Amino acid sequence: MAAVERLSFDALVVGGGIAGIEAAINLGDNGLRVLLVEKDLTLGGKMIMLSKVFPTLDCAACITTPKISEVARHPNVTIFTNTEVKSIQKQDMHYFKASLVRHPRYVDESACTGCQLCEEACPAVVPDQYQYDLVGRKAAYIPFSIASPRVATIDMDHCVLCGACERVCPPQCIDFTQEPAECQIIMKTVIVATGLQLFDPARIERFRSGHAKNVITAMQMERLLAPTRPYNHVLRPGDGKAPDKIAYVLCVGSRDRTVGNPICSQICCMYSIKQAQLLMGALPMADVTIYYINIRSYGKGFEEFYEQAKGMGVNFVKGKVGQITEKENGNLVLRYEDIRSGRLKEAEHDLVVLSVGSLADPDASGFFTDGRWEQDEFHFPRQKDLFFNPALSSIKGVFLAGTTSCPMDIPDTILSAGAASMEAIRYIKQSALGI
Amino acid sequence: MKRKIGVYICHCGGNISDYVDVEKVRQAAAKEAGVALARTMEFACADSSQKEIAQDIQEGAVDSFVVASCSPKLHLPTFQSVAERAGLNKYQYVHANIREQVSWAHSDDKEGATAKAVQFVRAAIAKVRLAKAIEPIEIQTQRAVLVVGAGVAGMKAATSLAKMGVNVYLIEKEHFVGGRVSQWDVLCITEETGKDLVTRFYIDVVANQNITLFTGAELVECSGSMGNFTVKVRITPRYVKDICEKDRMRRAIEVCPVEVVDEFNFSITKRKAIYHNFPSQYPLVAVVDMKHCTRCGKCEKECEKIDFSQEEKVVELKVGSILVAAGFDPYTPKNGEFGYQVYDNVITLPQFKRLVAISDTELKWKGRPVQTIAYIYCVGSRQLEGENKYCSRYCCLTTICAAIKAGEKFSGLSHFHFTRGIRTYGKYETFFYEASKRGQVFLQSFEDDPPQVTQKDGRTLVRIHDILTSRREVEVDADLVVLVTGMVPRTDGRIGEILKLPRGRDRFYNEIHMKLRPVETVIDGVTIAGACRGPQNVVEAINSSLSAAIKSYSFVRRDTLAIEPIVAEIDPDACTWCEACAKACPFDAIARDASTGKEIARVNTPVCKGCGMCLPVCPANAIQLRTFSDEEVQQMIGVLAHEL
Amino acid sequence: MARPDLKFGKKLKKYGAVDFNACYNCGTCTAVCALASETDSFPREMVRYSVLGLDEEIKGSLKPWLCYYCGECSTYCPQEAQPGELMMSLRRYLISRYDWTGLSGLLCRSLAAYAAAFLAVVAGLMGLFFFSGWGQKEWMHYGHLFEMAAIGGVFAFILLPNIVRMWYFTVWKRKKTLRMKTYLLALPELLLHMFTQKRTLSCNDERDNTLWWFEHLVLVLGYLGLLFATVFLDWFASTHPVVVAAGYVLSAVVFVVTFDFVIRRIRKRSEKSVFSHPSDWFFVIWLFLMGISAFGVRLLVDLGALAGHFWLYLLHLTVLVQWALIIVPFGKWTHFLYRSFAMYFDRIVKMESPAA
Amino acid sequence: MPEGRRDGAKILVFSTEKISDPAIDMAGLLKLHYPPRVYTIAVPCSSAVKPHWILHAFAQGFDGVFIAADGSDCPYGESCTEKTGALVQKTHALMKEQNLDAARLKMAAICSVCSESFVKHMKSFSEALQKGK
Repeated sequence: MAAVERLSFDALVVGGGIAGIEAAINLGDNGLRVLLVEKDLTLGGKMIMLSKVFPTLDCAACITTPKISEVARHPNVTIFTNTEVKSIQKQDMHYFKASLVRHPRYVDESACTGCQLCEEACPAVVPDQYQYDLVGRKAAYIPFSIASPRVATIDMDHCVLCGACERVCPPQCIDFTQEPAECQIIMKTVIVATGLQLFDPARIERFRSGHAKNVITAMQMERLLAPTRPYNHVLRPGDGKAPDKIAYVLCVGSRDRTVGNPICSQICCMYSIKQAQLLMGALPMADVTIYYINIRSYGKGFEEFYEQAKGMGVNFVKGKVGQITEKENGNLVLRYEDIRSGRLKEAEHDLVVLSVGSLADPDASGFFTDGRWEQDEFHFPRQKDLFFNPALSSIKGVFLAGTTSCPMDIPDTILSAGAASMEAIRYIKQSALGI
Repeated sequence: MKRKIGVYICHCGGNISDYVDVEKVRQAAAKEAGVALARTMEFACADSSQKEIAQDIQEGAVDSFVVASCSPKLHLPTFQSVAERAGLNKYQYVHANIREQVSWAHSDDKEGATAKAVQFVRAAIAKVRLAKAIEPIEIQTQRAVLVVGAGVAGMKAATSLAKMGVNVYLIEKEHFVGGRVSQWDVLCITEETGKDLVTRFYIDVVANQNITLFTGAELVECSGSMGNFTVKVRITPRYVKDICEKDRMRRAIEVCPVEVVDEFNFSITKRKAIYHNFPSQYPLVAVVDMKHCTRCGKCEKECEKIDFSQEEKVVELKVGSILVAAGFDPYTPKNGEFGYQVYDNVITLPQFKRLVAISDTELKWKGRPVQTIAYIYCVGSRQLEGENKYCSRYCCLTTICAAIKAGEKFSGLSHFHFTRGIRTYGKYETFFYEASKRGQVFLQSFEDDPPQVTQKDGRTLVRIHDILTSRREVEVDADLVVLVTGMVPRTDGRIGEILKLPRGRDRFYNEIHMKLRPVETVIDGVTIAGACRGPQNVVEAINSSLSAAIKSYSFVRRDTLAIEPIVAEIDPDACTWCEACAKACPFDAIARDASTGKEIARVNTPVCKGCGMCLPVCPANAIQLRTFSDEEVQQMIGVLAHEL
Repeated sequence: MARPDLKFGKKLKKYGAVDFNACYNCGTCTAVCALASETDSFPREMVRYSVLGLDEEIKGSLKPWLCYYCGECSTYCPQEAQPGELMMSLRRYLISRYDWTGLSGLLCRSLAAYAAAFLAVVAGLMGLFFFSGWGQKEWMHYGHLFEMAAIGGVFAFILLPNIVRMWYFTVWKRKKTLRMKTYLLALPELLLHMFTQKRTLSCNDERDNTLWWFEHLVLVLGYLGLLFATVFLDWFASTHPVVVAAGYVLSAVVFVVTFDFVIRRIRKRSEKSVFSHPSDWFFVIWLFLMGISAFGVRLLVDLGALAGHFWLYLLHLTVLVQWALIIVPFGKWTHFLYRSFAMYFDRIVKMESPAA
Repeated sequence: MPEGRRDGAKILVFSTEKISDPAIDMAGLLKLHYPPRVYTIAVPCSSAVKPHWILHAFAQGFDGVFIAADGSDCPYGESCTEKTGALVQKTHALMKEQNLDAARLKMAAICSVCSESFVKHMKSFSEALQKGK
């Protein structure tokens, strides 16, 4: 490892998703010097991967990218992507100390122009995690077209060290000698915005995720519907056929005690309804059926959005799917009890979307090494004083933004990030006054 | 002086250059008058390209420029900041959208796309030729915020702002703080009661020197704009100067002969004309309700702190921002809606919550013991016929919690929930589980087949076609029917009218953008927080109040504010003051001005949003919108019309 | 019109039901049940009836008997509402509802009543032992006579009337039919299920269930064989080598298989063994004791050592009497009968329903 | 592929920065094709279009003018619909005075995601203008 770099900031924001970005902008706007750390190669988190967002149906990227460019050129905000937080400790009354590892991209970030020639030249193809494995990418790659920073990275786990990228790079910015660099940060306050983790549906064997190719997750469907989508059309992955009977299975991995996640993930009903509406637009002839337990369209404009979907002809079937079986032609048979009639039924669909729930991200719990980090029974960080100060964690000076503390939709995430930044600024002001 | 225009045409890595012959575009641009240089770039937004543009400006090769690339929604600010970094006014740069509206839209027609790109670039050049440097409008700001409503959201916002060193005027229409939360008792989620929570907030409010709290205070007038509002607040007196010795106030209340319904308990009890909601509602000083007081003078004899000489007054305050946390009203069912006001054991959820709170050992309604309770959900929400189409969000959870609490407090209760599908989202799902596990029964019907409430032989029967039991008709003989009433906007909407806050389809105050600007309104400087934005629970209200506070703070933290200078301008010579523009302006930004001797319209630039609604209505064509002047628009039209 | 009765659920808990109130009606249990079909959707319907306390619907339903408790529903229930155990409890409850004496219900609800009944048998036999003055020969003779009388009596006075009641609740009340043709055509169903339990094989989780089905089938056949051998062939007194050998094999089958069942319950190996009601324990333990003591008694006879160890015969007899008078008419033994008749009645009802 | 097509109707579109222009952008994003001789000028709000701008466009040789209005989504208030309607009416009257066919000016609300509707409008408007030529 290279020599340890030491830096100091007013605030550390962990997580460069929409919550972290919003918090960093708020802090920066109010004159705080902020370090925004993202473990991924790009800012934007889950939101930038989405197609459109409910209930307004505006494009997710179009909301995210202006925020990203705002934070990226903010004079008070420093951004470290591809950087991992190893530990955060309270140093004394007013300061925290964090240890970070900046992973190498094997590309000189400041020189890369994002021309993608390295990508063309690279011979190694691996599943593209940013397209949720629907298509492949190269080992030398730019995550996606609106990534920020839009620079190339060499994926060393898959690189064959052929040197092809090095030869074609016009600014000669590929550098295989880069090494992880450790970095020590001193700061006064921390905002944790590590976000949520999607439930892995392969854990529920009877839904055949990972076995049947035409069983996909809602996040994969987001990619199929997004403007920067892989096939430029909604096709089922099994055989590239345009689906015409699509099923949504709700509550996959949420409201389910058997997988240890008894709570409702809050967003799945709505994103499924949104996708159904988008599918009706993209595939006008397709039937879309949503299998649900309860539709939770509780937010501003949500109920109206649900009614709109019904009006567009989306089928809503009350009953949770119990079992999915794959037929030889790749179609899927869903077994469920139709609660309205009280009868067991089977239905055949040619594409099944699992509306997976969200879980607490295990990352956040690992940062704080002094033992004062508390969690609730669902492994979310404990909100110490929920009504009085919802952003406060169990450690004074550490605040929670967005889905770090519980599942929530984007408007609530933005509000929660606003709350965390307000509390963080106030905390710094007061500790400066010695209160 | 001759313009030195730089034109930069982006390949966008093939996104543009695959369909548009960028070289052809460059050549066409280079021929235009005033163009000093025209270049193509692989990625105009890349750091290296930005540096190149900045260098051209700094070296004096370029004094205004056009970037032809993707949609300005993505990168307008990027290139504006390039201009600023290089020391050029950002309005001397014009953007041409040749990706979304050219290369992508016409990827089937390369010739057509190239020709269109040429036209767009030429039009942009025509516009930038006329571009002038415009300085942002600076306005002086007051370092003070008016917070309307001293419920939990208002108090949280007030204390947060005050702790940042901002002067806060916190006004509350009622004589006691705490709003709805003080009435709730059981808050669910945590063990804390509404009363305890309000106490904590109140202590924070009174401990802070920067907060001035007015109770019995109502906003009556507002003028000015962001950074500099002048508001008038009418304050109704309490007619009680201070806290009397405890017992003496109790006696003063006892001797009052007037009894009126107690709104604090949602009319299930009575109070006196001199009253205090419960022994510890803040401020601790009692109030005389002058609307009902008969001036009999009995209370005065008991307590010397009572003072009928107090008078209503109006104070004027100057603030830089206004934060509205006006709260909500519970929906009032119509007469006969599920038997409301027809059968005497049909009550609303707020009434039930107060009933549970004030009952001690046994749950009784109108003297009769209550054992079986039927809760009917979605009353006033998700209406099929009425205008409330929205879900009120908080009711499922709050009803379940109230039922659990009632079950813990009183033994032997049976609970039947007549729902339309339970919506205990997030972690609140555990409360639904808890209630079910304890044997509370949940039934569900369709939207168009609501439960029926009838009476037979003195018994109240609630019937439902329960879809969880294959639509079988299920009947419950209930001692008490609780209508789970949703949230509606405050029936007293004067604040919204005074501040001109727009409302959404649900009639709650509307934000500018749900995701980008969720607590700001189109009235600059006015933010909204809590349930006046739409139904939400306490945690969500606090989150929004903190978000609103940080926004309000950003309006007042500096002495001056810079705002976008794209505003309407009036040609005083041409204007004849016909009032048409003032009428067309949705923001009241235009007023009559006779200071120069001639009656003309004057634009209050800090208020003007630059929408241009006043432009077409002027009969004298005396109004121009900056960057959209007749000359600019007509030049562009001319260029576009004459294809090369 | 149905009126919910929340007391029902509380009562059902005494029959072993747990947590079923937590059900949020998603239908997963029905969807994962291999035995459920479009015409027979369960267990959720039964869970819902139990939550609402719709006693009449439950009493008239044969669905609890259509379940063979593979436990998938409980494994996958997202609310952990134990629908499988509820179905088991409903079967116990139905047994008590069919029983005209009311003793089934009493024994099921009260462990003390069970113990008292067992102790009464012990006391009776001890009384006989001290006051009758019978020798080994009389004991064995009367013991054999008792077996025959008990089978006839229990069948005539308890089981037959109960099956008629079951028929009345589940067939007559719903269909009011006495068409002999239907009853005859449906009859093979009765015999098939009584002797093969073949529906178990349709349960999910194949490997484990096949083994369980096989053991269960062997046990049923072993038990019926042993019953035949002791009662009609008088195994203990017989000298025919085939009868003697068969007796050994059959009793061994009974105690070996039941021993495995006990171990299953102790280890809670599968979903169906997680919860054990007292009646389950009595059933398997007494069957085990019966098999092993019969084996022992015959061994002593063959070794000519019975006189010196006559206590073993008395133990065997005690177990036998308790079995015949308590477990067979009022205990879990009846599920063998009711389940088979349920399949029979179900077939009749379906044959009489035009839609089916 | 038509080479150097110069035959379609020439249309000027007044789009709005926050609502309809994003929809037109998205039409491109979704590769929904429409005639290339459609030129847009984005203004803050559709009710800011001056009638004489439209007349100027006709005078300069545009075949048609299309106002992609904000409709009820207008960020400056719902009065936008009514005001845009009024200015169109006024322009129609002025067009009549100049003997211009009223059908050459069209207006429709294009919400921020109404890309398909925009494209449909452009195709049919272009066709109609072509016929009217």
